[in-house]
Amino acid sequence: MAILTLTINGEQVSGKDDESLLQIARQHDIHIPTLCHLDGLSDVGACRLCLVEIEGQSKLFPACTTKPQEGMVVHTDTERLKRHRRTIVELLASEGNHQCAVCVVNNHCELQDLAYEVGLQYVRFPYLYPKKELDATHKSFVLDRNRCVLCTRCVRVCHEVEGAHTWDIAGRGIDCTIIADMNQPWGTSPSCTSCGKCVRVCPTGALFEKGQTVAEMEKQRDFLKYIVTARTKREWVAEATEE
Amino acid sequence: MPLPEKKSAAHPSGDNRFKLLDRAITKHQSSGYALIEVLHAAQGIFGYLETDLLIYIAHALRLPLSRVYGVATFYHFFRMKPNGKHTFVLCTGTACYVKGAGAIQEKVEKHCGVKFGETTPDKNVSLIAARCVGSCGLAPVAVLDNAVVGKLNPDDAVQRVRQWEEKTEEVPA
Amino acid sequence: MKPKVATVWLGGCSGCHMSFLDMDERLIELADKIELVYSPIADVKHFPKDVDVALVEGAVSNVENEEMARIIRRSSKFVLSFGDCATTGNVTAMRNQFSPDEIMHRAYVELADGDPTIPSEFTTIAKLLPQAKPLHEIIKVDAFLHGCPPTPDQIWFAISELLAGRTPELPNVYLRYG
Amino acid sequence: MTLEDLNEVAEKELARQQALKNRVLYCSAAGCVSCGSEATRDAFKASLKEKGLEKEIEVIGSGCMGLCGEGPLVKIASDDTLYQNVDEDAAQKIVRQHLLDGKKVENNALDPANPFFSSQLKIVLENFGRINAERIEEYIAVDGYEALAKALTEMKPDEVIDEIRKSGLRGRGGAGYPTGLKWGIVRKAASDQKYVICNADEGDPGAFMDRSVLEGDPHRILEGMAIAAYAVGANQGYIYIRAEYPLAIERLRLAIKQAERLGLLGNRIFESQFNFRIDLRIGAGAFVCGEETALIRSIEGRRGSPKPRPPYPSEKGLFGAPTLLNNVETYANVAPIINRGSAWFAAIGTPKSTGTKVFALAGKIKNTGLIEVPMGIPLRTVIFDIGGGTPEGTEFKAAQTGGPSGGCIPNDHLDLPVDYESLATVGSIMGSGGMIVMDSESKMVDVAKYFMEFCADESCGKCVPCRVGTKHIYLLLDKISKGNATADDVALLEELCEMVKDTSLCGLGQSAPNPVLSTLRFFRHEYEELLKPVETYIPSDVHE
Repeated sequence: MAILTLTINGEQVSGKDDESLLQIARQHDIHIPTLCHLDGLSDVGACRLCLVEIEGQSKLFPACTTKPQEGMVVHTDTERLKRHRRTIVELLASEGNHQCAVCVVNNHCELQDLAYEVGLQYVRFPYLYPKKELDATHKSFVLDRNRCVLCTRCVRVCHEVEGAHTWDIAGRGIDCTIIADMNQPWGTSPSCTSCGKCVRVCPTGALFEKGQTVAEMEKQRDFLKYIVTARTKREWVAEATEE
Repeated sequence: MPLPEKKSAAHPSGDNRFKLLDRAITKHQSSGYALIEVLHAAQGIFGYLETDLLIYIAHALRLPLSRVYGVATFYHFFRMKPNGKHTFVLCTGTACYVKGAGAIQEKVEKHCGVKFGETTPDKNVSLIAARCVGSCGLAPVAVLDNAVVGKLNPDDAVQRVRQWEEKTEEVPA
Repeated sequence: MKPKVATVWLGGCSGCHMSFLDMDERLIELADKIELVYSPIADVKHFPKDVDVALVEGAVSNVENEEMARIIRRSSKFVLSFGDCATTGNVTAMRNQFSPDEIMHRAYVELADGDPTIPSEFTTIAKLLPQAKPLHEIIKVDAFLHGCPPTPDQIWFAISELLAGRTPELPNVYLRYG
Repeated sequence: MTLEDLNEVAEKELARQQALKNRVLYCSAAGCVSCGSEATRDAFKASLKEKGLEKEIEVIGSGCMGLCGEGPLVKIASDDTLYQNVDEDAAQKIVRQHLLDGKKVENNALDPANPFFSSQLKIVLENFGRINAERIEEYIAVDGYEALAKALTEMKPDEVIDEIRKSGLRGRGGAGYPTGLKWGIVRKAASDQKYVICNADEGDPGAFMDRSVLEGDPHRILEGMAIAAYAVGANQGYIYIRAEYPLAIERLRLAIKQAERLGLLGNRIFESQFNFRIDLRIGAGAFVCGEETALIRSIEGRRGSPKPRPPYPSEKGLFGAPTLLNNVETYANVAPIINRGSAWFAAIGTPKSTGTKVFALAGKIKNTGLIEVPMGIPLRTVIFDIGGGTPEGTEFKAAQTGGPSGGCIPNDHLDLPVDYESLATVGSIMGSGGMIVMDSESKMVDVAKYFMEFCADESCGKCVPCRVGTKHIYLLLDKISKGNATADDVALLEELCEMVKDTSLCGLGQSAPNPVLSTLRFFRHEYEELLKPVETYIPSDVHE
């Protein structure tokens, strides 16, 4: 592991060579918007919101999966990036059925926050109004696919942290959808442990607890870093293995 | 999970096709990496991939159910429903498009009353759109019950489908 | 001459208009500054010509809404999408997952208290469009006022800006969906 | 197997062929098979048997002979006469007149001076119409596996890579990355396990070059892969091939078995320390699996969703090991380069784009089929001399190269040389080799819409710009084509195209807007003709 020096938005910063540009930027209070990224989960580079410009490269790179290099000059908030980010949020808004007014996470929603951050006045593309199914068969939770942005955080937390791999993506392209096991009602899932991690990591109101009404649900996502830290450092077995 | 562990070379149902499937699975050392190969084999043996079959495969390869379902629905080649008795595979590649595959599609759909990607209600004819069958020199091309037919025109296409319909009528089920 | 202002209620719940009325005493100030030439709260039969500013609440949900939207566009110098339904379709567009027939059946047959019949589109109610759309998918819109409903402060700000001759590029404090 | 053994196989086969009076090679590629070339074969065999010549004249299937629109094609080996439209009657006639009396059947014979043949240069397709694709002996008889023997017995891996680098060979899958450079990176990657993959997931609609190569000369690919594996230090190869190509799959399976039997695949090949095996992996209908990271995931039995690069497959590819990925045509060029030397290869084509390129000519063109031309040849020569131009009564409008990732090239640019850089200057790409000709009947907005529907349907759905952006590009094009759009929509379309190009995760999304951007560039008037004015405020005095 080596410490590297690079420039982000004109500011000299340093970071480790195994960290991502996103981690390094955040350590230096440089904000880069994200959606599919969540501390504690693997990165997939899917939402494209954290794209940054690197001098000398014509392509854009996702900050979450790009490693630093000595002397790298990075820009995170150029006009080009801002324009693209706004379009990404527009595309996401047009893709689902998002009615903030009646959503359980209204005012606590990452998609809504992104819309404010990019200054989304209106969506220039026609809303697609897809016919998506709501699954309320689980005793404690609900999956409303209308509000899903396909960030796959639920899929990853279930596989990587809980180890159940109840969720996955079925279909492809615009028809992609989150499924439980054999695309069966969540309540009948043989693999689900009902741990609720997926609900907590979901950035929108697609996964929520039963019994919550409009704007009531605030999601606590801090738990993830404790579990992940404990696991990677093997804290819970430390005493047993020290002997 | 209320599902039986996979037993070698014998399915509780006594269905011998599972023996064939087991052979394909063993050939790949029951490795999850071979999922797509095994799905190919399963579709070849059973004709299509129904949920129970996918569960069987998931257990045999020790893969999460949703992973198997996700892979099976990602690839266009895999079918979750059986095809009709006859298949009309229309090539929708660029050469065929330029040479009028669209008109064939329209006419055949109108004749059959179903769209490409669907099967007629009597389960006689499945209309399937293929990406490109690679016989661009003969565009527009269709594969009718596994026989490639080139330089097709809309009327001929409908005529071919009609022949299938007549044959069904001759032999009442 | 005072600027001519119209407010219109298309496929919405009238909540945005309620919020408009919630401007309370500021309405008196507003009455001095504008001429309200058309509104659900004024008894005017036809949308007038040469309107300076039109505030349009609601999504475009039926043929009458669509016709009205086009009249508004032709006759107004400035069209403002007024609230979330006009801007995004919002709750009005939640019906878009179903066909108009399914919706009519649900509303007038399944949920009927008395006589379960679907009213004729020629007599009592306008025919539904296949989908309810935000206003800007039907006509060109000049600015947007968000919220379900927009707060009286937002509305006041937007109108004040317009009266001052500025396009209300709403600052982010006023950008809120839901 | 030693070099001597190899020569012995070759000599034996040549002697066998010498003993024959003649050879009738019928085209056994999918195009001709679907025109009935198997019935033609049977007619030949029956007719020869009738004349008692079945032992002296053999009838064998060979690779694609080019003019796929005029099949079945048949070649007579003794004088290289190529016959077109050979139905059963024609077959009998050829036996009577040509094989017995030595007189050509003029009705069906093709003129070798025809520019369709004379403007071509064949390296990749050189064995087509020469050998039986189903017999390894025939491949060996035309110097097959000699390059592998040479590499293993006379050259160090670095020397092989150097030879490829000096030849100037670039990836034939479309992007044109220098092959030698790629091999060098995989060679340098430190790992006990490395893989070599052949990308035969030819997904561009309107392209059938790779299929033809695999059907017509499968050993060429196995040999190219083995040489590559030796050079980079891999011992396992995979060929990822589309399920839509059953004949090519069958031929490859057979070829692998034959090569294993002769010890040309397996352990200690040519008594060296080099071990190499090849397995097939059958695709399942996903265009995106042509993208290398998606292809690798698919071989691993997963959904074919691409991963961000870096890390590149050359560092971390299949099962996490360094992996070399090349396309079919790239591997097909390897053996000739090793056999004949990099200088020979580099002298063909242009300085930056060396060698030849195989194209599949299709669409509104007289001669549809498979061709191979030296790089740098003007597009006009390809379309009008080789292709014979558009059919009578229609006018050439555009040539589409690069499939859904490419662009439409108009008449004004037909003098452009066919090389990687020149095609890029007009917003298209070399692509894998599909070339579709459009005439005055083709509406360019509809063409763009066709490709966009394809891309939207083939998007894996992982990243937002491609998943949702391609859908909206399609919807905008649909709106334009139906006459419902305004100039604002075209501006939005252009902005969205730039955005999808800039932000998509993989090559599919990044290149998906190309057909739209290139038609907007050269055929903007066709878009503008369809627009309607924006409805806006009309003052009442104008109203009245």
